Amino acid sequence: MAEISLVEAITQALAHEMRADADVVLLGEDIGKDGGVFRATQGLIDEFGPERVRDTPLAESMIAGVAIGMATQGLKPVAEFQFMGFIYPALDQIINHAARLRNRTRGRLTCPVVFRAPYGCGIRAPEHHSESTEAMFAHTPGLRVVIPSSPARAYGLLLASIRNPDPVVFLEPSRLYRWAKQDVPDNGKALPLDVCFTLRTGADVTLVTWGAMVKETMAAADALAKEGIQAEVIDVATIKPLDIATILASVEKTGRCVIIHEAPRTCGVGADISAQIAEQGLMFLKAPVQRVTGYDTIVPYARLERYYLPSENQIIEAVNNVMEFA
Amino acid sequence: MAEISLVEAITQALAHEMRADADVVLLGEDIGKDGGVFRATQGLIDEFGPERVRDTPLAESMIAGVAIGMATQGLKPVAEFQFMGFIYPALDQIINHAARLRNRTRGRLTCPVVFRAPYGCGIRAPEHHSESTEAMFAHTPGLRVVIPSSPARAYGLLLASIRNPDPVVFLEPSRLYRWAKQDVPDNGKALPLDVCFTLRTGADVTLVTWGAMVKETMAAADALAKEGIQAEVIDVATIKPLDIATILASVEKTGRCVIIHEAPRTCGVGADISAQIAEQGLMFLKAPVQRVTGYDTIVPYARLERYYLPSENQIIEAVNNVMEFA
Amino acid sequence: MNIVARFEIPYYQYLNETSTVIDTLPEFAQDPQHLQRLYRLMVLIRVFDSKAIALQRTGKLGTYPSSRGQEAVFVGMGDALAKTDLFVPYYRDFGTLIQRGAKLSDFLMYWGGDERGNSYSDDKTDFPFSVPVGSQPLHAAGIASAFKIRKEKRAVLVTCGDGATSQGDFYEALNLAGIWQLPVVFVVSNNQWAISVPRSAQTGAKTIAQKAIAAGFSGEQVDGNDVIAVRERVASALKKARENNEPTLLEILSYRQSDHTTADDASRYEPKGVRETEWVKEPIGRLRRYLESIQAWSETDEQKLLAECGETVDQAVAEYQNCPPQPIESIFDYLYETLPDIYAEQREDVKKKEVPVHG
Amino acid sequence: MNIVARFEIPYYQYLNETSTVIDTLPEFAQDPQHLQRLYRLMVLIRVFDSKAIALQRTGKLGTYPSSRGQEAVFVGMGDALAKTDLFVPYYRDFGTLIQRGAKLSDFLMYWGGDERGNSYSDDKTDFPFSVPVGSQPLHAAGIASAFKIRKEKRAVLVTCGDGATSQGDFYEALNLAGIWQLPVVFVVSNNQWAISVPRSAQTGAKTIAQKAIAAGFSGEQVDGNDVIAVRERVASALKKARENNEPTLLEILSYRQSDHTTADDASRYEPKGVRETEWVKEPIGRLRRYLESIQAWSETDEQKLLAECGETVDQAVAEYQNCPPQPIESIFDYLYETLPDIYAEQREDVKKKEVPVHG
Ligand SMILES: Cc1ncc(C[n+]2csc(CCOP(=O)(O)OP(=O)(O)O)c2C)c(N)n1
Ligand SMILES: Cc1ncc(C[n+]2csc(CCOP(=O)(O)OP(=O)(O)O)c2C)c(N)n1
Ligand SMILES: [Mg+2]
Ligand SMILES: [Mg+2]
Repeated sequence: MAEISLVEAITQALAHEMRADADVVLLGEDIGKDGGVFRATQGLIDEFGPERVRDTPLAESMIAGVAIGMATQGLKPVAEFQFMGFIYPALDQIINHAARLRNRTRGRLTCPVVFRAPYGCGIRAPEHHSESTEAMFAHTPGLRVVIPSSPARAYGLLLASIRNPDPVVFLEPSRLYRWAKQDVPDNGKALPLDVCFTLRTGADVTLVTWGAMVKETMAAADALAKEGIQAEVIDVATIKPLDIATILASVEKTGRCVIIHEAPRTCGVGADISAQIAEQGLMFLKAPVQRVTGYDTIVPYARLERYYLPSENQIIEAVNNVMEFA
Repeated sequence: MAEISLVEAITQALAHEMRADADVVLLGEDIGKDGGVFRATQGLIDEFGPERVRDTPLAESMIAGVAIGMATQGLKPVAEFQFMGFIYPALDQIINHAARLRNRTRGRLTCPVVFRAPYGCGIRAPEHHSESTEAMFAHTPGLRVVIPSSPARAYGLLLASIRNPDPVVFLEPSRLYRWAKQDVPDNGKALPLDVCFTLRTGADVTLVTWGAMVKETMAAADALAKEGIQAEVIDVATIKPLDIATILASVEKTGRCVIIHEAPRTCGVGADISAQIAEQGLMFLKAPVQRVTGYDTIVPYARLERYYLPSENQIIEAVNNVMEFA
Repeated sequence: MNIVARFEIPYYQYLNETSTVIDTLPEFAQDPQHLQRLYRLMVLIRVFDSKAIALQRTGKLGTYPSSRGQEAVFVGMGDALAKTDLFVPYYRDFGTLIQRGAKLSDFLMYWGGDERGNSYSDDKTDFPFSVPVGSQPLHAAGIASAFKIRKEKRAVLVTCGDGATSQGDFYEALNLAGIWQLPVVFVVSNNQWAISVPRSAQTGAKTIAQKAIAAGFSGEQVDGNDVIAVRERVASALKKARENNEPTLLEILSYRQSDHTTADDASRYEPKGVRETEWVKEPIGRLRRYLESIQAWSETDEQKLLAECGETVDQAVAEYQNCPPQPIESIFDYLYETLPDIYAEQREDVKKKEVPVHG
Repeated sequence: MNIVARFEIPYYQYLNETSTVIDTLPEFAQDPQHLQRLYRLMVLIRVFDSKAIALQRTGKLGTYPSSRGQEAVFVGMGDALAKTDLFVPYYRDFGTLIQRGAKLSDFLMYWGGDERGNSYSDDKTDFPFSVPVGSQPLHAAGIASAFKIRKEKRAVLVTCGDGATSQGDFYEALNLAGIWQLPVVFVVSNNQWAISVPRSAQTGAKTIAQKAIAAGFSGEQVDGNDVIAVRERVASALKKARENNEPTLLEILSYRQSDHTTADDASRYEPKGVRETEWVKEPIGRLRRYLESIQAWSETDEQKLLAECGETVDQAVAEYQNCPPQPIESIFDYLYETLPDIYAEQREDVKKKEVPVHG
């Protein structure tokens, strides 16, 4: 079987679910003939037609609001935002409506929408194409936030998200879209939401991350292993609701934790994980939890953007720091 | 001198600065003849006329975008959003433009806007009128987030925010608008931004809070004092950039910290404060930092909304918990 | 220079402000019983309205937005809707919803601060009120898309105020409906005010109806104090929607004969005397005078109706007041289909919470 | 039923696609030197464009959006603007900005991924490109408000694409300009595509110009392949803005003779042959043929011009390539007027950062 990239796994999951469930419809800018600017919907209009693969006018609030309306009628819309930086006009619809329709109607109306967007920096795209503001969605009650970091998880988690009866913000690390390929059987098997994935086990330190930073984190773990430090690497995957139990169990074992994310440091999701460890895991911590994150600055234009991103070296350094505590 | 309420202090600050600086203009829905739905701009249209106190059409993205345009021309717009729950349509303008105009033009164009909004729950208002999503703004590089909790701080911090050369999100706790009155001389003296205010000193535990929760926190501190526990109460006031130094110094002294905020717990600003204490203050912590926060749920309609808000009892209980650690 | 496009905006009225029929009445309006039904509903709305305001004044209800002056808009729409259509209301629309199966007590629950007010007793398909002004036309467009995808002959009716037409979402919804040819009718209930901002300060457009031109479909003005015109134009637009997937924008003109809500004080901004001047156009008296003129209504009928309405409303109030509160933990029970484990602790916590009685 | 409002949309063209003058030329266009100036600028844009695409293809520039086919739009606008007016561009507008004092190298810096590209060498007042599509008309409305408050006789010109007209912000800006009577001209450069979405799928409106009707002011279509028409209509609209605070919407029609950007591949969606069919209307050849017909241009002039343009562009490339990178810590230096202390540590940290060369 041919190996596929993360973006191809997205396409495969969409196609699978559209075949399996006539209620699944896609909408977004340029998702039709163009197949999306990253080609995530490539070929789908040919198979499913323009009624189910709907190119929209250029208006993000509209995309979200229309998806919400569709969802209440039993459709399962998967709405694409071209880049996460263009999702902001839709925040009102997502926060004030999608996230609370079930609650405010006491379950009478529901909103099974998936809001997809490529996210993160590092692909030398123009300004506003590099956002990673998952924390905003993670702060919003009623939402789920899911971020895959491999082709297999992209496939399995997207299927799970489409089948989920509540709104899901599904963020795809554009830096990983065409990075590592994997064998991903098109078997329609969803992966579980709301749980972390332990990508590597180790007894010395817990590295908690998600999205594209899984790449640098795994590389750092490899490098550390050569120095004799065994890192456990956890891909959070579902950012909200957070599977803190898995993280705590790992930190209980290792006594040390470094959290790595691409978003700006202040009020990033890493802060919440760190706070929860401090509240519930202080007794087994051998060193302060550290965060290796994006800076509290706007992602620089392409020439300097790599300086914004946490590097493998920074992760190694942070691990060395926490290892120094007795 | 007559004592004034928080909302009257807002009016006083606006009037002062409009007299002192012809570039200050106000815009928003119903801020003219009506004086704003909370009367924050009461009387200002009579003194300054409709050119400088501008009722806008009903469109929040427009209010933000127009304020940005005005600000680049040397005006100092103070834009009112009627409730924080209606600021979301403006987030794109605030995040993608206001917060980064200086940065993306390397300082050529700047954006001295104040975005004001009443925020928080507890006034039995209809749904969507109870938001406290300050964490979203605190996560955004380029912004300042300021929250007063008394008439004097409302006056002094609003003056400072208007005079600040960068965009400020200024959130006014509606639950405190008409609560305690205070003597607030109209002397044009700004209070410093970017620093916390220590409202009460104490050696046993540090209570960190802001906005309307200052009320319950101070009440809890009083009650605790009767039991012999001396709490230091810190009003963060500027949520971004955070004056962590003052908080750390206090926690170094007390060894114990409880953070109280109204926003949902997950990814609230409390998480970041807790994470920073864990990173930099672990050595002097005698007990895990605790958070007393709003629940991870949508603010209930009026009948149950008081159950959403952190209570004085919950704060006392949390303090008792952290005091139990040796 | 060539002219490449031309447009015009019509205005519809059947019964003018002196209760004179000025155009051939549509068929339904030739049936006095039908008109009586509409009349009864308008009166019920007005009676309920006064009661709700009284409840609010005595602390028994939260902020409440009155329908006074707009009764014909809500009644005309409700009467025009088919059972299978779907209605997406804004916060003043209970008068339409009670024709769809919602109960008066639902609205007391809602404005009294209880989410169960959105359950709409015998109406399980319509949307709850939209509070974020102008956001709901997009939902209507989405629902209409679903109907069209499924080839169902159903229309969506969505309402908003004149103020809402300044919102980007309003326009985005119109634009989509125009390009996707959606079976949706957009009603703007133009009551001349958005809280304190008069219609004349909301947009430079001469009519709100002409905003449809931007989206490439037709817009009309309708006299909103004439329930016959409202009923007729809404029905006709819904029919075009159902049969031809053709969207329409209807600007229905009336006057807000009240404060914006009970939290508002219009005397701060409403010019003196205007409300009284506008009152002569008011829809209930207009229809009553017409019914009387065709011997289809009498003072006895009126007294009987008022008594009936009073009873109906009192019963709704009793239902509202006797309804036990929701369990506290219900604040978690509709957040997700299944509450994720990590919130279980918070749900336990809130159960134990004592909350001071005072605000 | 009465008609309460009527509207019409004009279309302007002077030089048609066969380079025939079909209407009395405006005064400026009777001066061959003026037309030559416009011609030279259009050619410079086209030469720069090809160079930029070549640089991108060889990895020396980031994603780049071509102006090909829209040169008359950008040149006509730049020529119509007064020095004291303010320009709020979208990302294709460098052709206007170079007439305002920006340098070609600024745009190479910008698309090469360097913020300093927005410094606009000799143009310190105009806005940088707006990337979030449709957001910038609101800034223009705000700037125009400032001009009006200060009673300055200055106009604002803001541009966007046809796709941008579907955004709520676009409409909110028009609506405000109409009600506040702002000195702003909205130009929609309708190049028939928004990436892969054709104009026909963007809105059901017959013209984009008619979107102004929703806001209560006038809209016009202008032939965007006729630089004379563009120059004349933009100048006339700017004059109305400056003198009467009257807003205008101009839909300027052309055709995108390129991929959306270098990251795009239009062959995936653009019907075969259309680009060629549209090419006959293209603005540069059209004006050249006219100039030749009045003996105001020759093959020698052309060769000389091309050589000059090549040199100018080469010089811009050299400036771009010789410009040393910004210090790394500059990523913190323009975030606030003064960097708050708590970020000082991060600023120190980034200085020490080694970054792998590979992506
Ligand atoms: C997005 C948003 N902004 C502001 C408000 C506050 N608000 C509630 S009603 C209202 C005026 C609405 O006027 P209009 O649309 O004309 O409807 P009406 O109340 O007159 O029927 C405003 C500003 C809101 N609910 N939502
Ligand atoms: C808010 C937003 N959504 C999506 C995008 C991605 N995007 C960039 S250009 C473009 C098409 C714009 O088309 P149009 O407005 O017609 O301008 P053109 O590029 O054709 O000149 C899109 C969808 C964006 N930049 N901003
Ligand atoms: Mg109104
Ligand atoms: Mg275009």
